[in-house]
Amino acid sequence: MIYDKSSGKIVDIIKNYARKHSLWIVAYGTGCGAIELPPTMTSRYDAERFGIRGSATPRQADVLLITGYLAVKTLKRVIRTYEQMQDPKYVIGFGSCTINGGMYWDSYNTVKALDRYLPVDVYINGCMPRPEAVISGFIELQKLIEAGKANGAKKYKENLDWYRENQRKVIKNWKMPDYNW
Amino acid sequence: MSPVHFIAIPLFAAFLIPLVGKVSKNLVKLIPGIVFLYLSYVAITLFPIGIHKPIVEIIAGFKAPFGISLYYGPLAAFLTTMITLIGFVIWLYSYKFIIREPIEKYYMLFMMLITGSTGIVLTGDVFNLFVFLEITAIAAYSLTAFLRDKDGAEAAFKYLLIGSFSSTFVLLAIVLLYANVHTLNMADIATKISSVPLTTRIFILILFLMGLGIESEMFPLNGWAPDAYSQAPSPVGAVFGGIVVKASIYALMRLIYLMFEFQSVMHFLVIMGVITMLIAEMSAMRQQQIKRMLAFSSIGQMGLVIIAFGVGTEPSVRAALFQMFNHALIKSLLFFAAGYLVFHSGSKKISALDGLGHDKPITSFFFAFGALAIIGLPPFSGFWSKLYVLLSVANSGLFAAVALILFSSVVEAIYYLRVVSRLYFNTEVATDVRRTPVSGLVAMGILTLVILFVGFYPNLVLHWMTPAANELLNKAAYIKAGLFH
Amino acid sequence: MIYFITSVVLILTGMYAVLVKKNLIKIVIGLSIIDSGVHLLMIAIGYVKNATAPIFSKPGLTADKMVDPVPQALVLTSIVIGLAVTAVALSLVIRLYDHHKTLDINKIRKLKW
Amino acid sequence: MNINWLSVLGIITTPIIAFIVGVTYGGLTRRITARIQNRYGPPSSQNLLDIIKLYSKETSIQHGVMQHLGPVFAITASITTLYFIPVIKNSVVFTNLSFNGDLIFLLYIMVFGSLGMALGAGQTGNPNAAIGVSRGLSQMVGYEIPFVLSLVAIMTQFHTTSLTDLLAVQKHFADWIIFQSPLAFIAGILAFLGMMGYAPFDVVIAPAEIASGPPSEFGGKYLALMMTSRSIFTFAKLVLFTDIFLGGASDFITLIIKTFLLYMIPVLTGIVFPRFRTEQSICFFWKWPLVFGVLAILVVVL
Amino acid sequence: MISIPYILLIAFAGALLSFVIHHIAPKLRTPVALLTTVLLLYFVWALPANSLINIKIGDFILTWGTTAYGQLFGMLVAVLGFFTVLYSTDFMASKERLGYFYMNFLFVIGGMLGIVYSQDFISLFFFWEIMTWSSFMLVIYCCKDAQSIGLKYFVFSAIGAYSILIGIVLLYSSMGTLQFKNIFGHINEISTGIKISVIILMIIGFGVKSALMPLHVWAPDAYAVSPSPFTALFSGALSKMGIFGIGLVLFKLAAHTGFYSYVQYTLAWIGGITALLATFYAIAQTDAKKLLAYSSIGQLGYIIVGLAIGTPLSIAAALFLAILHAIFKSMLFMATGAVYMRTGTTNMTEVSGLIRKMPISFVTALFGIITVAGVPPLGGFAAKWMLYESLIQSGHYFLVIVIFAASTAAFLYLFRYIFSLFLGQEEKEWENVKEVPWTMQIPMILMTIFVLVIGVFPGLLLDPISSAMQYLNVKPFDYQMSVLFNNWGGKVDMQIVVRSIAAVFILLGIFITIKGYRNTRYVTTKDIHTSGEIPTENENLTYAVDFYKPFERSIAPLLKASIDKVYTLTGDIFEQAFDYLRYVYTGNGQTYAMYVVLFLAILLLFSELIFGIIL
Repeated sequence: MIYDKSSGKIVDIIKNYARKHSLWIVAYGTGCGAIELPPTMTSRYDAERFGIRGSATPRQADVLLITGYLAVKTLKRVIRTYEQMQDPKYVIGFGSCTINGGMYWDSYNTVKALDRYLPVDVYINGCMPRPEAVISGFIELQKLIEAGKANGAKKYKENLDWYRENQRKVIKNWKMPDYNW
Repeated sequence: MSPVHFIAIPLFAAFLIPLVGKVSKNLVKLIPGIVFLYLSYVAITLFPIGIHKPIVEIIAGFKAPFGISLYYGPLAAFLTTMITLIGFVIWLYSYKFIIREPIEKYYMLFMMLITGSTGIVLTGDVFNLFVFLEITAIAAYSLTAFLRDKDGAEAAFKYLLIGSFSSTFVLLAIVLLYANVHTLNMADIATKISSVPLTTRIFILILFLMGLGIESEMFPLNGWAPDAYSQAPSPVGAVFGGIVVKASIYALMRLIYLMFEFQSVMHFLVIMGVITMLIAEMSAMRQQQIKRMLAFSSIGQMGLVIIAFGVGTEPSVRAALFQMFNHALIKSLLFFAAGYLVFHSGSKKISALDGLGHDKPITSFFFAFGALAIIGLPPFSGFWSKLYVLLSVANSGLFAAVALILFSSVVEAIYYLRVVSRLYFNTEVATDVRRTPVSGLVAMGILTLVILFVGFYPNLVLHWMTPAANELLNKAAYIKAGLFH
Repeated sequence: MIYFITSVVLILTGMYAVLVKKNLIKIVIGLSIIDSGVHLLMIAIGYVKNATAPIFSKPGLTADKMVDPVPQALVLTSIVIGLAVTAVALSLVIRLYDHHKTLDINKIRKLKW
Repeated sequence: MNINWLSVLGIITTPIIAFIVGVTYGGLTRRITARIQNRYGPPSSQNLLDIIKLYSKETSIQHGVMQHLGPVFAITASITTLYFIPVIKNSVVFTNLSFNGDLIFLLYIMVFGSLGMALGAGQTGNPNAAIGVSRGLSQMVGYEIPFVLSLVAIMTQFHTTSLTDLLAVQKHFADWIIFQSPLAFIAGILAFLGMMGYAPFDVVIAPAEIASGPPSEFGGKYLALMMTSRSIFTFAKLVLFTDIFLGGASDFITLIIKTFLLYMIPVLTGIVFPRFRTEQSICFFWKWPLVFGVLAILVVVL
Repeated sequence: MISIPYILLIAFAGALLSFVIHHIAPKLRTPVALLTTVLLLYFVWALPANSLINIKIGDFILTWGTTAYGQLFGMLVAVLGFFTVLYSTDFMASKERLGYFYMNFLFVIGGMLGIVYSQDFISLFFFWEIMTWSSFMLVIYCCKDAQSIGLKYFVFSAIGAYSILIGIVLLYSSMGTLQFKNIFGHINEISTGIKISVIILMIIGFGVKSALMPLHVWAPDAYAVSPSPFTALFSGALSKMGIFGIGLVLFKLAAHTGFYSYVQYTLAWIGGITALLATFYAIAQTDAKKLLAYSSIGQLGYIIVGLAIGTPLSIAAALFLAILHAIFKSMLFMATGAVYMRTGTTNMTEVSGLIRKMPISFVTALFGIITVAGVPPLGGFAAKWMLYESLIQSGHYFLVIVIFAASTAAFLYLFRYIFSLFLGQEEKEWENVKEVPWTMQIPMILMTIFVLVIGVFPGLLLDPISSAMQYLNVKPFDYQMSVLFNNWGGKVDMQIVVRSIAAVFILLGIFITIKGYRNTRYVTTKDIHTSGEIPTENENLTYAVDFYKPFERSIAPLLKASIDKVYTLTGDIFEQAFDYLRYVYTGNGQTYAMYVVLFLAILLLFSELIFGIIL
C-alpha cells in the first residue's frame, strides 16, 4: 500500500510531485455541476495546464469528481466507481449539495452529506462553483498531495465499517462486491 | 467328365425337386446345394482343360455342323465357373431367405434358370441359344411373380410383355439367318455369313440387337428391368444381375463378334452403352426404393460393360469380362444385403433404412462394402475393372466416353453413399428383433472375401481373363474348334 | 410368297394388338398372333414347292425333293415355348385381375419411377 | 564469443533515448494541440509526469496472466523493433541489431505488440476492450496494405529488403527516397497516419465512445508500461520512416529534426480532423493510398 | 524388414485389427491403434533411403519407393498420425462406434503413406481413393447434418479424383506407361494438347484436396463436422497430399513444358486469391472449427503460391509452410477439440473465458495463432519471410500485396478465435470446465515445443526440405541453421531475434512481476468498468457476436459472392434434370413395348446413319 507520506525520501518527493501534477479525473456528472466542467477544461480556463485531464475509466483515474447532489440510486454507482479506482485516489465534492444537501436539504431521496459515505478530500463550495473555484479546489488538492495529507483513501479503509454502515442505511438493495484493498 | 453336366444336372434337379418336395421340404432345400457342389466339382475339373483348349461336346452323335454341340472354351469356362459360384452363393442365401411356400417351385425355377443360363453360355447352336434363352426367360418371369403379390404380378407381366418381344425378335433373326445360310451351328454360320448380302446381315443384326438387347438391359429396351429386379425376391434380383443378364450379354457379344464384326456396330455399341449408362445412373439417383436403385445401377454397369465390349480391343474385352465378373459378385452382395435390409425395415423405401446400421451392423456393413466396391473404390475389386475399362477405352481414343463414365461414377457415388450414410448416420429409427440368418451372412461373407481378395490380387482373375478375351476376339480359332474339333 | 406376306401381316397385327389394345387378354392374344406369324414364316422358309415330307419313305427320294425338315423341328419347339409363355402370361393376367379387379393395362402401373 | 561493448551500450541506451524522446514528443504534442486550440497547455514534461505517476500508483488487481503479460508483449515489441532499426546512420553504437533483420521482419515484429496488447485486453473481459481490439485490428488491415505497397515499391526499386542498404542508397539530399519515389512516400505517409493512431484514425481508443478501448481495464503500472511502450514505439516508427524516406540521420540533431517534422504530420492532421468510423477509415486506406501505392509500383516496374 | 510394403501392411492390418478387436475386446482397441501408429512412426523413420519395390498387378507394375520428397511428407503423416491417435484416446473415449473410427483413421493414415511412397500413377491413385473414402467415412462419423456435408465432400473428392484419373488415363494412352521414372522427364514426348490437359486435370484433382479456390466449398463444412482429432489430421496431413501432388505435377511434369510460366502464373494467382478470400470468409465465421477450416484454406493458398512461383526460396517457403501448417493447424484444431470436449460446443459466441480453466490448451492455441500469424519468433515467421522475399524478388508485386493483405487480415480471425474461446468473460456456465487429460495434452505440448524450436532453428526443417527440393529438380538455396538469406543479400538471424525478444521479454516480465503481480490479486471478469453499474452473474458482457461487423461491412461485396450457391444451383439443376429423366420409365408395360418397337423402327430407318447401310 502506498500512502502519501511526507517522508524525506527523494523517491517520494518525485512521486508526490508527479502525482500532484498529473491528476486524472473521473467525473461523475450527477447534477448540474457537470456543466461547469467543459469550461474548466477548455480554452478559457484550460485546466490541463495543471496536468488535469479526464480519464475514460476509473481504473486509470486519480480523482473522483462528484459534481452535485447524489440521489440514493446514484450513490451506489459512485461508491462502486470509487472502489474500482486504484490507490492513491482522491475525492472532490463539488458544490454545496455534496456538503449539506444544498437546495435538496429536505429531499427524501438525496444524500445530504457526502462525507458520511465517501472520504472527501476537498470540497468546492458554491451553487454552482465557477470554473475559477473548481481550479482553486484542484490547486488545494495539489497542495494537500504535496504535503502528503490527501489521504482520504486511507481513511476510507480504516473506517470502512463506519462508511459501510452509513452506506447500507440509505441503500436498501445492497448487493456490492466486497471492498478489500 | 463333360460340359454337358452343366446343363443336364440342374435340369435333372429341376424336375427332381417337385417330386422330392412331396416327400420332404428340407430335402428340397438341400438339392440345389448338392447340385452346385457337383457343378463346382465339374467346373474345377474342366476349367484347367477348357482354358487352354476348347472342349467341344457333340450331343447325340451328330457331327457339327449338323448336330447340336456344346462349346466349352475359355470364355465359357470362365462364365460357367462364375455362374456356379454365384449360383451357389445365391442358394446359400436363399436357404433361409425364401421362407414362403411353395419352396420347391422356387428351387425348381431357380434350377431351370441355371440350366438356361449355362445353356446359353455353352451352346454352339443358335436355335439352342434361343431355347435356353426362353427357358431362362420363362423361369425368370415366374420367379419375378414368385411372391404372388400385386406388384410382383405387375412386374412379371411387364417383363413377359417385353420378353416375348425379345424372343420374337431372336426367333425372327434365327429364322432369317437360317434362311440365308441353312445352318444353325454358330461356327458354321460364321464361315458362311460373309456370303450373305450386307443388308440382310444388318437386318439380322438389328433383330438380334433388339432381342438380346432387351435381356441385356440396353436402353431403351430395359423398361422391364427396374420393376422385375425390385419386385422379385432379393436373391432373384441377384440372379438377374449376376447370371441372366451376364448370359444374355455373352450371347449378344458372341454373335456380334462372330458374325457382325463391323466397325459401325462397335461404335453403335459404345454409343448405346454410354446412353444406357448415363440414363440409368441418372434415374437411379432419384429412386426412392432401394432395390429399384440397385436395378438402375445394374443397368448402368451393363452400359459400362457394353462400352467396353464395343471398343473391341483385347484389353477392353478383357476389361469388360472383368467388369462383368465384378459386377456379378458385387451386385449379388448388394442385393443380398438389401434383401435383409428391406426385410428388417419392413419397407422397400430408402428412407425406411434410417439408422439400421446400428441395429443390423453386419448386414449394413456388407451393404456399405458393396456400395464402396461398386463405385470402384480401391482396394475392392471394382476399382481394377473400372480402371481397366477406362484405360482400354482411352487407348482407343474415346476420351469423351472416359469423361462420361467418370461422370456417371460420380453420380453413382452420390446415390450409393446417400444410402450408406442413411444406414449409419441417421438417428436410430428401425429396430427389428429378427436376426439375419447365418446362411445369408455366410453367403455375403463369401462374396465379400472374394471381392477383397480380387481387389488385392486381381491377377488371379485377370490371368484367366486373357484367354477368354482372346477367344471372343479370335473368330478363326472358334470356327476351327467348333467345326473341326 | 403369300406365306411371307401373311406372316408379316400377322406379326404386324399382333404388334398392333400389343401396343394399342388396353385389355390384358387382348395383349396376350396379340403376343400369340405374333408368335403364329413367326411360325408361319419359319415354315415358309423351309417350304419347297411340290416336295414331300422329309421322310425317306420311298426309294429314290433325294433330299432336294423334300421340304427342309429343320424349320419344322424348330417350329415345333417354338410352338411349345410359345404355349408356355402364353400359359405364364395368362396366369399372370389372372393374378393381376385378382389384385386389381381390372384388365386395363393403363390402370396397372403402380411401379413407376 | 566477442562482444562489442559499444553495441551493448547502444542496446542499453537506445530504448532510454527513445523513451525520453518519445515522451517529450508526447508532451509537446499536447502542448501544440493546446496552442492550436487557443489554450495554454500543459508543460512538455506532462507525459513524463503522467508516466511517473502511473508507475507510482498502486496496482492491486489483475484479471489474469494475459493481462499481466499484455503490456510486456507490447513493450517487448517496441524495444525489439527499435533494435532492428538503425537509429543513427553509420554509427557503431546505435545501429544495434539492424544487420540481422530486414523490412519484412520489421513489418511482422511491429504487430507482435498489438497482438500482445490485444490478448491482454481480451483477458480483462471488458466488452469495450474487445470492441477496441476489433476496431484496431480491422483498421490495421486497412493501413498495412498501402504501407506494404509503398515498401514493395521501394524494395523493388532499390533491389534490397534491408534497411541498412536503403540508408546507404540515400547518401545525399537529392537521393532521399521521398524524392526518388514520391508516390511511395505518399502511400507510406498516409498509412503512417493510420499507424500512429491519431485522429481521424483514433477509433481504436475513442475515449468518449468505448472508454479508451483496449486499455480500459489497465491502470497503474500496466498503463504506465503501455504508455512507455507507446512512446518508444512512436519513436521507433518515426525513425523507421525517417530511415526509409528521409535518408536517415547521421547525428542526433538531424534525427530529432527529421523525426519531429515527420511527427507533426499526423499530429497536425489529428487536431483538425474528426474521427472516422472503422469502415470509413478502412475504405479510406483502400482508396487513395492504395492507388498511390499501386502507381508507385507501376512506376518502378515500368 | 523395414520396407514400404510392411509399412502399408501395418497400417491396413492395424486398421482391420482395431475394427475386429473392437467387437471382441473393446479395451484393447485403442492400444492396438496406438501401437500401430507407433510402429508406423518407427518404420517410416527407419525406412532406408533407397528402398524400391515392384509389384505386378495385371498389366501394371506398381512401384513403391522412397524419395526425399515423399519421405518429408511421409514423416509428417506418421508423426501427425501418432499425435492424433494419441489425442483421440481420451477425446473419443466416450463416443460410440470406435472400431469404425479407428479403422477408418488408420486407413486414412495408410492411404496417405501409400501416396507418398508411390512411384507410379496407378498406386498413387489407388491409395488416393483409399484415403478419400476412408476420410469420407470419418467426415460422416459424427452427426446427422454430416451426411449432406460428407456427400458434398465425397462428390468434390470424386470429381477431383476422377480428373486425376482422366489425366492418368491420358498419360497412359499416350505414353503407354505410368511409372514415374518413365514419365517424368519424358513428358515432352507427347503432344501439347494432351500435356496441357493432363496438367490442368491433375492440378484440378489435387487442388480439390488442397481446397483451391473455386473447389474449396467442401472444406469448411467437412472440417467443421468431422471429429476433432481427425480434423487435425484432415487439415494437417490430408490436405497436404494435394500439395504433394501439385508439387509433383508442377516440378516433374509441367516444369519441362513450354507453357510452364503460364501454369505458374495462373496457379499463383489462384492461390493468392484463395488465400485472400478464405481469410475474409474466416473472419465472418462464428464457429471455431469453420474459422480454422477457412484459415486452412487460406494457408494452403499461400503454399500453392509458393509452389507456383517456382524460385528455390519460394518452394522452400511453401514446403516449410506445408510442414509447419500441418503442425500448427493441428495444434489449433486440437485446442479447439479440447474446448469442444469440455464444453460441447465450438460456437465462439457461446464459449468464452476458458483461459484459467484450460491453461495448456490456451498456451497451445496461443502459440498456434502466433505461428499462423507469422509473428516472430515462432516458426511461422520463417515461412512467411521466405515467401515474401521470394515473391518480391521474383517480381510478383501485386501478388505480394494480395498475400500480405491476407496475412494481415489473418490477425483478425486469429484474435477472434483465441479471444472468443479462451479470453473474455468467464461465464458461470463454464465454471466447472477442467483441463483435458494428459494424453491430449502431450501432443499439444510437443507440437508447441516444435514450433518454438523451428522458430529458432528453421534449418532443422530446411535440411529435409532442401533434399526434397533436390528430388524436385530445384536449385538449392542458401540457409544456415538459424539464418535465412534472400537473393538480394538480406537476411534474418533468428537466433538474434529470439535472443533479443526473449531478453527484453524476460527482463520486463520479471520487472512487472516484482513490481506488480506480487501484490495484485485476481478479480473476476465481472469486476470491470461498467460505469458504476454492478453486473449480475448471468448478465452477458461478452462481445462475441458480429465481432468484426465494421470490417465485414467494408468487405461486404466480397462476402456476398458465394461460390457455394453456384454449386448448389448446379447440383439442383442436375437433380431436377435427373428427376425428369426418370419419367422415361412410365410404369406402363405398353409404353415399354412401344419403346422397343420405336427403337426397332429407328434402327431400321436410320440404319444408314448407324450402320452405314440402307435397308
